[in-house]
This record gives sequence, structure tokens and C-alpha cells, in this order.
Amino acid sequence: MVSKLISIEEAVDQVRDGIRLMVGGFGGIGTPVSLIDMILQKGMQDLTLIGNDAGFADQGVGRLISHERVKRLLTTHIGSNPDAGRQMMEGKLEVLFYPQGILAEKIRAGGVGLPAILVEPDVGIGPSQQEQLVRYGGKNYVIEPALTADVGIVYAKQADTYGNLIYEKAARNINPLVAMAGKITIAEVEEILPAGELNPEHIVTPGIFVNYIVRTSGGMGAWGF
Amino acid sequence: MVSKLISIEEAVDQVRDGIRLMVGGFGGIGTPVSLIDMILQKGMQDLTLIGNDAGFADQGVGRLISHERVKRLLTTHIGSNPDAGRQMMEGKLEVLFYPQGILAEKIRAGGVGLPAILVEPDVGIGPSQQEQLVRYGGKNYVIEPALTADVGIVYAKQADTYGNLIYEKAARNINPLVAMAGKITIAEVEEILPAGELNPEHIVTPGIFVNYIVRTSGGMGAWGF
Amino acid sequence: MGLLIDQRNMIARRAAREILPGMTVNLGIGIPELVADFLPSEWNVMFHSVNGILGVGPFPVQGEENAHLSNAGGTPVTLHSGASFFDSSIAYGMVRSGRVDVAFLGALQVSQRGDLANWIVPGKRVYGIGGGPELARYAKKVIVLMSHLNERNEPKILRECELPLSAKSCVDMIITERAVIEVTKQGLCLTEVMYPYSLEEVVTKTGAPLIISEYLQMVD
Amino acid sequence: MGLLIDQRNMIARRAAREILPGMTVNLGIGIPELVADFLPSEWNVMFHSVNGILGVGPFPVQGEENAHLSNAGGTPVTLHSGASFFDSSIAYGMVRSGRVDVAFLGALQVSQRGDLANWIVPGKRVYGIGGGPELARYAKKVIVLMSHLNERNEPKILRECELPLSAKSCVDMIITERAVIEVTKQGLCLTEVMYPYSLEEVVTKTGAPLIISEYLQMVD
Repeated sequence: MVSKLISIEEAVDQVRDGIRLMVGGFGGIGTPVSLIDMILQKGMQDLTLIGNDAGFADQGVGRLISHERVKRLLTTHIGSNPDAGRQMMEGKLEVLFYPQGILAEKIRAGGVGLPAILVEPDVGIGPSQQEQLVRYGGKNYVIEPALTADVGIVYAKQADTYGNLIYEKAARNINPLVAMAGKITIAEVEEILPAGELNPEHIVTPGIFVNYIVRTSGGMGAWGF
Repeated sequence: MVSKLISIEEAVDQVRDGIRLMVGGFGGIGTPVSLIDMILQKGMQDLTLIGNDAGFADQGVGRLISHERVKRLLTTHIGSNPDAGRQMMEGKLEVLFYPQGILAEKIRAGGVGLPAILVEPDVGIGPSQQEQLVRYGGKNYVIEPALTADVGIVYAKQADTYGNLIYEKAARNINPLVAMAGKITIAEVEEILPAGELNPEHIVTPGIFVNYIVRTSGGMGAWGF
Repeated sequence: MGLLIDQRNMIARRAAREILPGMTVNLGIGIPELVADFLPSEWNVMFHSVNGILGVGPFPVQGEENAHLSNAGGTPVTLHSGASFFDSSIAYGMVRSGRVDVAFLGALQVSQRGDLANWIVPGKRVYGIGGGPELARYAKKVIVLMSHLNERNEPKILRECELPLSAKSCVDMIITERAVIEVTKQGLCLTEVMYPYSLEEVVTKTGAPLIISEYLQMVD
Repeated sequence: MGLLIDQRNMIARRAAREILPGMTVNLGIGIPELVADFLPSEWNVMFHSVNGILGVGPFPVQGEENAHLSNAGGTPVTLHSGASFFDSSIAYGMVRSGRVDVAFLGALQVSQRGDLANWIVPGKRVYGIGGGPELARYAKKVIVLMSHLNERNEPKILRECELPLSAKSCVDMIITERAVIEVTKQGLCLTEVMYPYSLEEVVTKTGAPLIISEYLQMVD
């Protein structure tokens, strides 16, 4: 089987200025930090970033914001990264907020090829709620479009060379959803095994969703809001 | 921890005439056959049955149809159970067909509390497509309402006493979706362990979704379309 | 107003009394994280965390934290027996389908109708809406745990929230270092006043009318 | 017309030539199930089954079937290296998001525009729509494998399908025991005629106009 394992540098060549980049992780945990390091190092900018939160100013996904590589952020929470709030108030960063479960479902819908989800209109009062209303079964619903990305990057505990992924504990979070929603998905992984070495029952993300795997160079999300 | 293990007979008391009963399994495999046996034995009727297929005339979920306990069937395929086709043509059984992936998503939507899904209108030309159209982003979509059930019955390989479930191989199919969509969910299980004995990473259906577990009395779906 | 650790623990201890054995409970970030400490493990309360855990256990002994195991607030945790991991879409599926019995949330402001504001102070601080709106709307019971006053010593319980809302008419109960208040159809009902505060110190520092419960307790 | 096992295998062998190493391929029920037999295992074609398997392997040796491991047609199978299990919503997520390279489907009728009918013969037999509509619409390439004629020796390839459709304008290629036909914008293009049939026996038994490819092959 042709292995999907490539170098972090090669993988990050998929990320170009101005693309929609979706990132796994929740409060730092389960964030693909080596890929983010390389994106910073290679200088990509004008990114539209989609992820659960803005991480921390000096760590993980938050560094893309602090280093002003992000022009637009679709997320749920930025309280742990004061740079994000400051840039937002200064008008440097456009932020669209979604309730966490709705963001998760929007990403999943993108991953499984559904065009949109319907949600109750009074969930998630916020600036993102400017979408189309539809009346159905005597109630109003908001049509929330599915989210996909040019590139999705995720963090996993184990992969095989086909790209099957197994996560670890709370580092699973939105990673399996992001893994489905990228036109190109890159998984940063701790342990890489030959295809057939993972138990088919324990695989969380089937390898069909994963285009490339890279070996993490260490460092990781820490606890921390 | 209070165990959710009860007898099959007690469990089936949840199933009453006329309810919406959702059943896991695909082509016989992963069908909770002991629960179905008991439903037949206890005589429940006028059921609305929701499941992937009509099974076989003499086996599994199909027996509920062959024994004329079902007045309405929401499914994808009945080719393996000639009784279903005959009853449908005789007007005894109302059948609503959905494409398999759409039925699966409708059940999942019910399970996770979403009101409906949006699908492309020319997928699944069939008698079920009488739902509301909505125009969105320059395209027409069909609003397909979420499906829930009064009682959902599923088949699993292992459970712990909290109701966490692990499936086996292709017997997983729609079972994890059905397990979320029942107001009451009953899991028929091969092996029952104390809470804490299942690896939290390997659990497919968290126990919160499961109200009762019963020990299978054996018998199972076989291969067979 | 910043609370002392004793006050935060007192609020959490009182909050724990709203939980029954076997319940499924979501603990938000901040004071709510402390609630689990006040419940016996043998009650088998299943704590739900929106990052994808059901069955969160106590905080680990220092030095035994697992880098991949934290609650939604980023605090290291352990697991209770029967715990499971899943992705965030399933975590919110549990919430949205009404399977969470009680959600404890922090708040910036709460209105007399139970409106909740907890995501932004315009022009000053943006937190983000996070999971608040969905927990507030779909949990069977929603309890706000917060300080009675803000950092300028102004009431956080108001007739109308001044800050943008996270969710409308969703809060069932408010527990602060000064009081326990139930949100009823008739308005806010004061049921407990916490030592060392007086009834008057609660009433004057609450920005909405309070119905005094006929069963009002002065709690030591 | 019922096909002999040799004819079914011939169709499957020809179908296998449409697959490249590493592709993701869905095999429908019936003749499509046989296709995998004609591909070398080292090509690592990942066979997708809508009941929740990616990486279906060859049929098991008799006596070694696993009761919980079958393809969507209920036939016992084994696993290829790198296989995984998942629920049907994810199985169709793979399809709908365009990740299946080729789907092989059976059919009752196919029209000259590539319309597919494979779910009902009104008043006679109801199969149900199953996974056909979604596979037909979303797989990158859709190939119908079927007998050229029905049980009354009438053409199944028609100007317009007489039976209710499963999906419109979706079929890219038709392989029968008599012919290989590509569905093009200009109409149906006959590219191969199978031994022992003659060109005339294909043309007269096809219910729609056929463009004869300039590269037409008479296959032994």
C-alpha cells in the first residue's frame, strides 16, 4: 500500500495564502502543533481559520492569530487568547461566533456532504446568526450552511500508513469532524504503524478521509483556559 | 452504579401497540432478535417500524412484518422479504422508502436533537419525497424531518452495566444511530460487564443513550439477501 | 467582584445539593468546575464535558495529570467508572436531545426572566459564546453559579441584561455568595441568604425585584 | 434473462479493468459483488460497503465465515489490510462527499441519458431504493453491471426507462454479457461487443440508438 506518510514541510505546502484552514483541538488539547509551527515558519497568511477556539496567544492555533496570519476566524470562543479579542475590536480580525455544538455539526455536515443543517433560531444569539430562516412544521429554523475547508489539519495518537486514525482521550474533541471536512486532510500523529496494525473496530477516522500523515515533532496542547 | 440490566420480558413492556419502534440491523446482521421474538410472543401490533430493511420473512425484524404486526414501515429496501412487498401491494402495509444514507442521517438527526436535515432533491426519487422544498444558495433542497422513536432496539457485542455499548464488525451498521434516536433505548447484548470494564476509547455508544440492557438469548441475523 | 476561594467553594457546595444520584450533569468553566468535589463518588453522578467526555472524575493528584485529559475548561481531570470518549458533535447531541439533567454555568449577567449573558462585554472583552447557548436551552435544569456583583460592585442580577444575551429565558436558579434565587413565572424568588450577608444586603445589591420566599432560609 | 455464472464472471472480469490501484470502490449487490475476485490484492483497492466497512476483502473459505461480517448484500466477506468499521451514516458520508471513485450497480433498466431504474416493478416486485440513488449520484464514476435483456428477452437499455427511476443521468458505463457501452453527451456509445455475440445481436437487442465507436472491439 502506498504510504500517506510525508514530511511536515511537504505537507504544509498544501497550505497557501488565503485558504480556508480548519484545525482540530479544543482549548489547546488535540491541536496539531507541529503543522502550525511549520505554517508559521513558512509564512502563510490571510488565512480563514475554522476551529473550536482561538487557543492561546503563545501556543498552538492561537499563534496563527497572534502572528496576524488570520484575517477571518469562525469559532466559538476566544476568551483564552486576548490577542484575538484585541484584533477583533481593532477591526483587524473578522470573527464569526457559533455555538459549539452548532459549529461541530456544521463541520460534520461538510464532512459527510450534506449542504446545511437546520437549527432552532434562538440558540446562539450572536453575530453569526444572519442566515436564512425557513418555516417548517409550524416553527422557524435557521439554515446554517455546512463548513468545509481547503485544508483540514488534525492531531491523532495513532495512524496506519493508509491514514486510519485513533485519537487519545479528550484530544479527540472536534478532530474526527475536521478530518472529514477538509478537501485535503493532514493528520499529525504520534505513532505510525503499517496498515493492518490498528484494530478495525477501534479506528475512529477511516483512512479514506485522510490524505497525508506526518509525524509530530512533539510539543502539544496543554491545559489551560 | 444502578445496573440497567433487566429481563427481556420486562424490557419489552416498553413496547406498546401503535408505537414507533426503531430497529437496528442491516440485512439481518446486527438485529436484536431476542427482543423481536418477545415482541411477537407478547402480541404487540399496529407498530410503525423504522429500520434499514424488511429483513427476511422468517427471520429477525421481517417476522414482525410477516406476522402483520406492522402497519407502517419507514425503510430503504424490502426486496429480501416478499411478504412486505405483497402486503404493500395489497394495501395492508404502508411503506415509505428513503435512500439508505438519508434514512441514516434522519435517524442520527433525531438522536442528536436536530429538527431535520437538508438533502438534494433529486437524490432518492421515490414515494417518500413529498416533503417541503426550500431554496437556499441558489439551489432547491428538500427538508427531511429528523426521525425519533418511542422505543429503539439495538444489538451490541458488549455492554457495561451503565449501558455503554461496543458493536462487532458489520453488526454495527445503523445500531449506533438507532441507539441515540429512541426516547427509550433497549440494547440486546452478548456480553455484559461491570461499569469500568470497557475501554472508554472503544465505546461506540455512550451509556447515556441507553435505558435498558438485556442479555441476548442467542439466535442472530444471518447472511442472506 | 472577585470571589475568595472559600466563597467559590461555598457556592459549589450549595450547588451540589441540586444533584441527585445517577444524574447527568454538565459543569461549565469557573466555579461550576468545583461542584464535583462536593458529591460522593458512590452517587455515580455522570459529569458531562462538551469536549467529549461523559464520566469526568475528580481532579488528579498533582503530578498525575494526563496531558490529553482535561475538562472543557482545560483543567486536568480523571475518569469515573463507566466513562467514555466521543467527538464534540455527540457531546452536543447529548445536550440537544435533552439528556443532560442539570447544567451549571457561569454568567456575566442574568435577568429576572432568566435571560443569560455570558459571552461579551462590548468594547472591552470578548469571550465567545462557546457551549453556553445550547446548554442553557436544552439542559433540563440550568443553574447559574456566579458572584453576586461585578468588579465595579454593581449587581449582575438585573431586570434586563445590559450585555448581549447568550440565551433567553433559560436560567432556573442562581446561586451566588450572597443568595439562592429561583427564577419563577412570577419573577425572581429569594429562597436563601448566605452568611454573613443580611436580607437587606441581598435585596439592595440585586438589580431586579425579589419575591421573598415564605420558606426563606438564612444559611450559616 | 438469467445469466450463467460464466457470463456473470465475464462481466465482473471486464468491470475490474475499470479499476486502478488504490481506488475506493463500491460494489453493489449481485454481479458487482464478483468484481473483487478479478483484482490482485496487492493493488490495495479499498472496497466500500454501505453497511459500514471500508476495506472488504475476498470471500472467506467455506466454514470460516464470520456471522457478523458480510457485505451490504449479506454475503460473508473477509477484511483487507487497513480496513475499518463505522456506522452507516459515515458510510454514506464517504459516498456523498465524493470519496468513492467507482460504484458498480445492478439495474432493471438504463436509459440513453444514463437514467437508472433499479428499485421497483410496479404491481409486481418491490425491491426498495436502498443505497442506489446516493451511490449513483455521488460516486465519481458509475458503472452498471447487468444482463442485456430482461426475463422476457426484452432490452433493458432503452431510450427512456419505463420503470420508476432511482436516479437521473448518473450512469457512465454499462457492461453486460453482450457489450460495453459508454454513456456520452452524444448518446450511448458501443465500444465492445462480447463473444459470441455479433454487432447486430447487440444493436437489435438494445432499445436505444447506439453510436458505434471508431475503436469498437470485438472481444473474444
